[in-house]
Amino acid sequence: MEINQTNRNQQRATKLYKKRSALEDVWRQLRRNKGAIIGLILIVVIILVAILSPILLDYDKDVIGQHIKQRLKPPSADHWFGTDELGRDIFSRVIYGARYSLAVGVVAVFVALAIGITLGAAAGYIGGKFENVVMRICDIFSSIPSVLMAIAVVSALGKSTFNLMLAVGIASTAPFIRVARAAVLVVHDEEYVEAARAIGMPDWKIIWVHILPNCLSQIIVQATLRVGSAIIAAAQLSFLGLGVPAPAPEWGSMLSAGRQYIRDYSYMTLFPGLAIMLTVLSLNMLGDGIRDALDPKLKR
Amino acid sequence: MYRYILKRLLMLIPVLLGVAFLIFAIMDVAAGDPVYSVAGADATPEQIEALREKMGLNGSLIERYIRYIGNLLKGDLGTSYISKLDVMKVYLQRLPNTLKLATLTMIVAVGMAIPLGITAAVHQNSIRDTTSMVLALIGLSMPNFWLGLLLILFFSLKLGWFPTGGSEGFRSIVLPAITVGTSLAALLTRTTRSSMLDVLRQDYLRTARAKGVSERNVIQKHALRNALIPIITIFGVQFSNVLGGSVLAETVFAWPGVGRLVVDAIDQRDIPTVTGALVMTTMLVTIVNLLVDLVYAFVDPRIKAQYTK
Amino acid sequence: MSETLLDVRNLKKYFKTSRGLLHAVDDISFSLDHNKTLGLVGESGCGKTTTGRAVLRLIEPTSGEILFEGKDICKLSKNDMRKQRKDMQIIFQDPFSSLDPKKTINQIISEPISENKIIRDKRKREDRVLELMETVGLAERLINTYPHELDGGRRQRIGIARALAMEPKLIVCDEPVSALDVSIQAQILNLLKELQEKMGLTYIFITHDLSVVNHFSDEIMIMYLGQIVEKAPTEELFTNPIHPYTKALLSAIPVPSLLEKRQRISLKGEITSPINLPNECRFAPRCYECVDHCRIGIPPLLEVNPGHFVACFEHV
Amino acid sequence: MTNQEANDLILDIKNLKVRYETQDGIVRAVNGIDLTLRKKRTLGLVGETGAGKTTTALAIMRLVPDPPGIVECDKLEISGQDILSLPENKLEHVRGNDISMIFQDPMTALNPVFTVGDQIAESLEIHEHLSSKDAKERAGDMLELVGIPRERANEYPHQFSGGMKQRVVIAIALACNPQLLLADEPTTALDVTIQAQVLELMNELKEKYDTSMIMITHDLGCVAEVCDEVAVMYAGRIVEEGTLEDVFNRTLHPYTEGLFNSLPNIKDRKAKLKPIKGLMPDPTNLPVGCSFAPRCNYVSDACLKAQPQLRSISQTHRVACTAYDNPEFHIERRIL
Amino acid sequence: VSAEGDFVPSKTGAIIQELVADPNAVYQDTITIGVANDVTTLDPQASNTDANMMAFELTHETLVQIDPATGEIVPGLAESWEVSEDGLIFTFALPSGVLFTDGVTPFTANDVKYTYTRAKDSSFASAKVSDVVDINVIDDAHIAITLSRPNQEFLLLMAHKGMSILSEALCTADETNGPTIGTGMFAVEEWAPGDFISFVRNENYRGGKAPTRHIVFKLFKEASTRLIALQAGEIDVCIDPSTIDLGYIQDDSNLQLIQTQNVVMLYVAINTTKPGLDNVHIRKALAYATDKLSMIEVGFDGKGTVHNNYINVNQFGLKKDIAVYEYNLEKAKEEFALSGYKEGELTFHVMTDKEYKKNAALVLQADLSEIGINLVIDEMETAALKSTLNDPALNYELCIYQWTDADGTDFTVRNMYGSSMKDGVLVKNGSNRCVLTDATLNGMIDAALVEIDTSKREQLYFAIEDYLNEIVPIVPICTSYINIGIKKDITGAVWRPTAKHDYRFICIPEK
Ligand SMILES: Nc1ncnc2c1ncn2[C@@H]1O[C@H](COP(=O)(O)OP(=O)(O)OP(=O)(O)O)[C@@H](O)[C@H]1O
Ligand SMILES: Nc1ncnc2c1ncn2[C@@H]1O[C@H](COP(=O)(O)OP(=O)(O)OP(=O)(O)O)[C@@H](O)[C@H]1O
Ligand SMILES: [Mg+2]
Ligand SMILES: [Mg+2]
Repeated sequence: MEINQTNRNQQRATKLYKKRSALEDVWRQLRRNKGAIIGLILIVVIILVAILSPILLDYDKDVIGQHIKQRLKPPSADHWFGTDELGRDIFSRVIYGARYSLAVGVVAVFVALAIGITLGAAAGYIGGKFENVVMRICDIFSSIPSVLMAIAVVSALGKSTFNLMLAVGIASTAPFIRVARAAVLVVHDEEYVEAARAIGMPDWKIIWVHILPNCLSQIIVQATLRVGSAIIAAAQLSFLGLGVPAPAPEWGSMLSAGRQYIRDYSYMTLFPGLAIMLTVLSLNMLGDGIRDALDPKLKR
Repeated sequence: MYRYILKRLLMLIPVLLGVAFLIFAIMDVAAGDPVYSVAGADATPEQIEALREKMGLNGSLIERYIRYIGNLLKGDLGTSYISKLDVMKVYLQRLPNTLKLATLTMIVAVGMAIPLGITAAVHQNSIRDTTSMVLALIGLSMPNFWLGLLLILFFSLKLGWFPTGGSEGFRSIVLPAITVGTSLAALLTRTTRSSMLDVLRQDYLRTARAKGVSERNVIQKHALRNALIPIITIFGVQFSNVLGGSVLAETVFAWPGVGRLVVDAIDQRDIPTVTGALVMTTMLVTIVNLLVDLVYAFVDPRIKAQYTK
Repeated sequence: MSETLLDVRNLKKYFKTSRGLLHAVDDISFSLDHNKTLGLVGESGCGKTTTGRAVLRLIEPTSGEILFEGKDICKLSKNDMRKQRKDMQIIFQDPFSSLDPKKTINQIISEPISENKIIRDKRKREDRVLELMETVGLAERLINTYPHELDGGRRQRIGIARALAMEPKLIVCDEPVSALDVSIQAQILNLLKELQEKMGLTYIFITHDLSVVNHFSDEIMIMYLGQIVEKAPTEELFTNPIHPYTKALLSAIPVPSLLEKRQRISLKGEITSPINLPNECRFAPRCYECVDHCRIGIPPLLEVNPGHFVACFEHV
Repeated sequence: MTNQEANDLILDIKNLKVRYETQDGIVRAVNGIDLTLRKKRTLGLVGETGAGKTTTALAIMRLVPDPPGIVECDKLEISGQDILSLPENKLEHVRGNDISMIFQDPMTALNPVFTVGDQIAESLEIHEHLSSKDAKERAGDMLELVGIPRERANEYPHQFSGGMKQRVVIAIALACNPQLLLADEPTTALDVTIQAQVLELMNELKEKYDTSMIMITHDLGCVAEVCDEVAVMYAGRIVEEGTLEDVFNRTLHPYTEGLFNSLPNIKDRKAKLKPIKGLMPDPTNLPVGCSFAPRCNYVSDACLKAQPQLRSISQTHRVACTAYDNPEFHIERRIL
Repeated sequence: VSAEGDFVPSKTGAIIQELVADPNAVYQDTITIGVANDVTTLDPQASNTDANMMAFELTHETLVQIDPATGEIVPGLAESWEVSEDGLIFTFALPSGVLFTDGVTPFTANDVKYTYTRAKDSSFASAKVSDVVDINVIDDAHIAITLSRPNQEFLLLMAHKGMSILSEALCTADETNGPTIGTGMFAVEEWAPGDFISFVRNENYRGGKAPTRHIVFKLFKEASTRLIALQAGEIDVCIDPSTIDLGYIQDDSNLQLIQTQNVVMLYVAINTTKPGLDNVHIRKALAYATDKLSMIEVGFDGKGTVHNNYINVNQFGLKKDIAVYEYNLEKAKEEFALSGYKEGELTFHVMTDKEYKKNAALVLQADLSEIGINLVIDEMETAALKSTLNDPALNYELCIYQWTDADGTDFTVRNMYGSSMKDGVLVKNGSNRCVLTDATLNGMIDAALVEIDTSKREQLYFAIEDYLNEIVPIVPICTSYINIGIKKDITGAVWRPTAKHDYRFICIPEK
């Protein structure tokens, strides 16, 4: 009993000693948010589906395998979501499509993030002429509606999955530049940045060690939420026939292909549409949750 | 104030030059030399060259750009490669459709979003709040072209209430407006809610309550006016997006707006139309943004002070 | 030993703003001896922080010389300046924004040590951190906590430990206690005093609280709109204030005692905008003793008693 | 209490408790305080950050945010009117009319999108049913009263400096001649010279309108300037109360003593400060016994066991400290 | 063309004119036609798309025209013509008092000369007048055109809408708008590219007015939307509804389905100069691996006819019993083996624009992967695809493309497979998408052109087809149907198998 007590005290002491990271904090906040957890579970499932789909499905046979005789069959026990105009199993295609949509969304946001953070952070920190030029470029990019911008970029570079990612990425760069710059500007004036300067830390290191980590949360939130819009944007381009080349089962192009069959075979558009919605929905729920968890104002 | 407006309008110039250059550069990289698609299969090399000259496609990118800007300054957006029509004329033909759609869309969105967002914020964490937020999330997650298809399926095909497309009459605008308006309303609802929540925490509302202002007035008079500022921002951004960017809804509903014009022109490598329409759209967007900023000034005297000084 | 550590000559810092040139610090000179504390007092916006930051060259002065141990740090290259920073540190007013919320206390305190390669070994560095924490009175168990988990007093101690880490000679304390409760304030003031005695530190102590500065400084400098209006040893200033502004300030201090009811000098209006200033005594618009010739120019800072400087046409 | 005194009572509170139920636990902000205030008197409510001063004032206004705040009270009367049972719409008539409050931070207390004139006029329109023109006129008078030219009524808060904003807040609070004014640290955010101006102004106005006031502050200097009575709060409880002289010159509670000792003495600059050791207890987890016990120099076992109750030492002076069970006990503080 | 069920035989111009000649009849004022493709230009010499052709049909006239029923050449703007004995000089008699639709400019023989001269500079029209060496205006009402060699199809070419007569005066006055004005039964009223174009009837037309006052082409890009618009009564004619939706027309008592076999040949164009594709065995493997029936099933919901010939179905010289490359993957594999390439070694890109072409490509892709050839589908916009095809760099490998029979057999083979000598080298002709430069073939084509004896000429075309069948420059896929949904009471339109319909006499008689 006695020993037990001291043991516990010791444990508590080591616990206090242990590093409790900001990440853990966020996680604790997140756990309380039902929506975020649902979103997280959903998105994890979707990611798992995306990762595992090549194992679960034979691409050549199940996903792009044509059975012209079986075309346009409504949902049944054999084909849960029915078959499309080439007799391909829509269920398999929707499952496999998660790979494309997620990849496009994530890579596009990554592109936007990379360009946006570099330019935005530099603009915010350096200021002056450089900032002016970057912000004017940013103005130019943001005054062209982003869908049109992406369309133009894809048609310029040619249709391919990578170009699609690039186009969506480039088209959504401007907001990231803005967010990064604004975040850096806020942090830039914090006294701890000045303190770092006071101990003789060089500028680049200040950006890297103090400024970026403190902007990161905002940027992560933006990124999560933007993956959703990037997925929608990519689907839009596919819908306009500018997306992932056939026969890849990208959801947007499935929707596009299904639309001429909408009157009698509405399931062809229903399921890929639902898939997009579900993915974006879960990303949004998660993103909202993270934002709330990170926002100190909402903590209390 | 006037100086501020003037300054903003002057800022338009470099942005427009940049937009024009960007489009020029992008279309230059684009696969497919427009001359060949215009010339047809049987064109001889001489004819190709003559045509190239006629289309103003001779010379380097920079030369063409400078020529274009020269014409632009004269108010000439050039003529379409395809229809040979004046781009300005074609753009102006489309603009009313786009404006109609955008306006109705905004009315639908704002009309839904602001009351919903306020209710959600005032009754934070209640059933009403949760419901409207779930709805908003769904609205936000729904690709609008898919929503458009579903609306057609249901309201046009099953019920036959609205036409599926075309630009005649009020009935034909209803479905496109709902399609574009839904995601917008969703976004605005969320913005309204979070902006309102922010304001509801502010001390000056406590001051108002301490004065004996009724709760209704605290929300509708004191809080809303302050909450409007971020809402206006989103409104501005979205309005400009709707102006040029509701391509998808325009495609689904065969709505002959500006977005569709640009996309078709990109399809046809009709560079003058693409550039012209985008330059005009940029101009419009900037003007809308300017108006939004002026509305800001109206709502928030602090911002007005910034403009006037 | 009373040698001059810091000698500031004709320091100016102007900011460009959209409405014109803002004279935040306008031609001030002072010197400060080793192991002494200079109190810098004035109303909000009078340029105290700007002075402190300019002295450390955290912002580039518009003009002027800052001689630290006889060498002009304004002329140092970026690299040399970085080395020089070891000797001059700052403690900030706001214990909440002056600590990086993403770093643990260990990281915050060890940063200046690792950054300046004072101790390279990680183990030894941690020992040093613990030592510093002990010096400022922070429990060892807090070493891996984050600033937001601590209260203001403890956070301010972290700020002090960070400043001490490099064993500086000069520390600029920019209102280090004004955000704290009285009981905590006293703890920190005592700590700073102790450290000064133990380590031979020299302080520039910025505050707007005259009773604190009275308790803490050897010499006091009163600023008004970017300029020094009066400078004197503490005792002298409190017993024999000369400048009308100093007098008003002193009389305005609320004293928690019922024994004496003092005659209060109340000033009209508030500190004017430091932009586009007219060429006259800066205090003239609020001065209750102002006469015509106060408006003919800026009064020079003149020595009236040994060590007692005043800038006033009326009283010199 | 004589009849006369009872009629004089502006504020009468019995056993006020406020707790905030947050995700991190229940914050017991106010833990059963009794307060009374007579006409034309000024009470200073003193205490460290988080002692529950603002919360007390908000509870009197019935403005504690719910959620998370929960108010419990046995009695809350203003000029004999029971405030506790009033419905919300009746409360609106009381607020700003009978009781007003000046909030802690003048920078955020004014609505940035309305002119200061409108903000002053608003309460006049509500309570005195003035037309908007008359209300504007009166608002101008109020501005002049607090020393701001009436032409500036059409300006917005951002065009005012901190001191002027604070005056506007005061003007709003005084617009309808309230019987009771709750001033929550009205000068903390201001510079010394401005602080002096504002305090002077408040003293004047108080005289002029016969207003009773509760002055919330942690600055004992301010208390000495304006208050007739003082209540010292610690962790949601009143630990000592009495007249200004009682508390300043015949200090009883160790905490009050600690507060005085922490202040630098303007007369004796060499004197070493004697701070109170340690920190305020965590309000979600208050100790069983006296909340101040862990920091107290005179602590005994009895302090850790039970909450000390307020006891009267003289007619006006009361203290909550177990140590006074021993009639020999006295604290070290001597008045200079 | 069979006449069972929904099939409606085309009516001849004469019948129509009779039908609408009744001076007392009253017709619906406006007819709106829902079209799939936009009118892109109003200058007949600047384009040759179906959509534009239909507009020119309304606004412009050619010297001669083809009787839709008989396929014979009948007078157009010219009242009659004579051919010299050597077949080199064509003399046309022109009417007098004809005005252009601007209402003031008179039509003269000079306008014909101007038009044909202008055509020489047009990349679309120049091929049609390449044989013309002289144009001689005899008087206001007569013009003589001299050819460099006899051309059995000259009048056919002159009936092409690209040879519509323009006004010299108007064209020189306004280079952009002048060519848009013709002598046709209608004039353009309003044009909103991407939305609609409306025509108003020419009240001064010499042969009597058209029955309908306004004709509107309204663009609906989405086939399903277009049909719904017809069902909802927003439009009177729906061109090319989705084959999957045809049932809705048949089930609707107010509507009628017009269905005729079209003469649009869908084929796989092979750039025979590209590595791999220059190997005839690979091309044969492609031919064997092309599952035409599946393509028809997927692309046209089964409503199409397999096509194995190298010219169009109703063209002169079609070899009915041509040897067929039946869909057979085993044979394809054999051919592939003969080519010397290894499995997986070859990757081809196929360009497509429309959805049904993409579907055909998808079917081909699946089959080719069976024999070890990778097929990458490059979906492109029509304009980009066209410019890639037309670009002399010829950066493409395969393309799913179509050929519409509008002209004679010579025109088809010469353009699709022929080449001409330029600076000592053979250069492919314009529409030669397979990039054949085969002197033997050119010789065969030339011989057939000048052969006057019809049956001999037919034999010569049979030989050309057999020759092509051996070298497989293209893989023909199918022809499908022209589908049109119309309101039941519509009459007067000429539904052409080329999809270039004639709306001049379209009308809805009021009851
Ligand atoms: N970076 C800057 N850009 C422009 N103006 C500045 C800047 N920093 C300070 N100022 C201005 O310079 C003046 C002096 O500011 P400073 O912060 O030095 O005052 P202070 O005496 O420290 O005031 P406080 O007591 O409020 O801290 C002020 O008017 C301030 O607005
Ligand atoms: N809205 C709230 N939600 C949760 N806790 C609150 C809330 N408002 C105040 N508290 C807590 O209640 C306690 C008392 O707060 P209060 O604001 O009354 O203190 P105070 O004495 O006015 O302090 P200060 O001097 O800082 O103004 C504190 O611990 C505070 O954190
Ligand atoms: Mg400062
Ligand atoms: Mg408070």
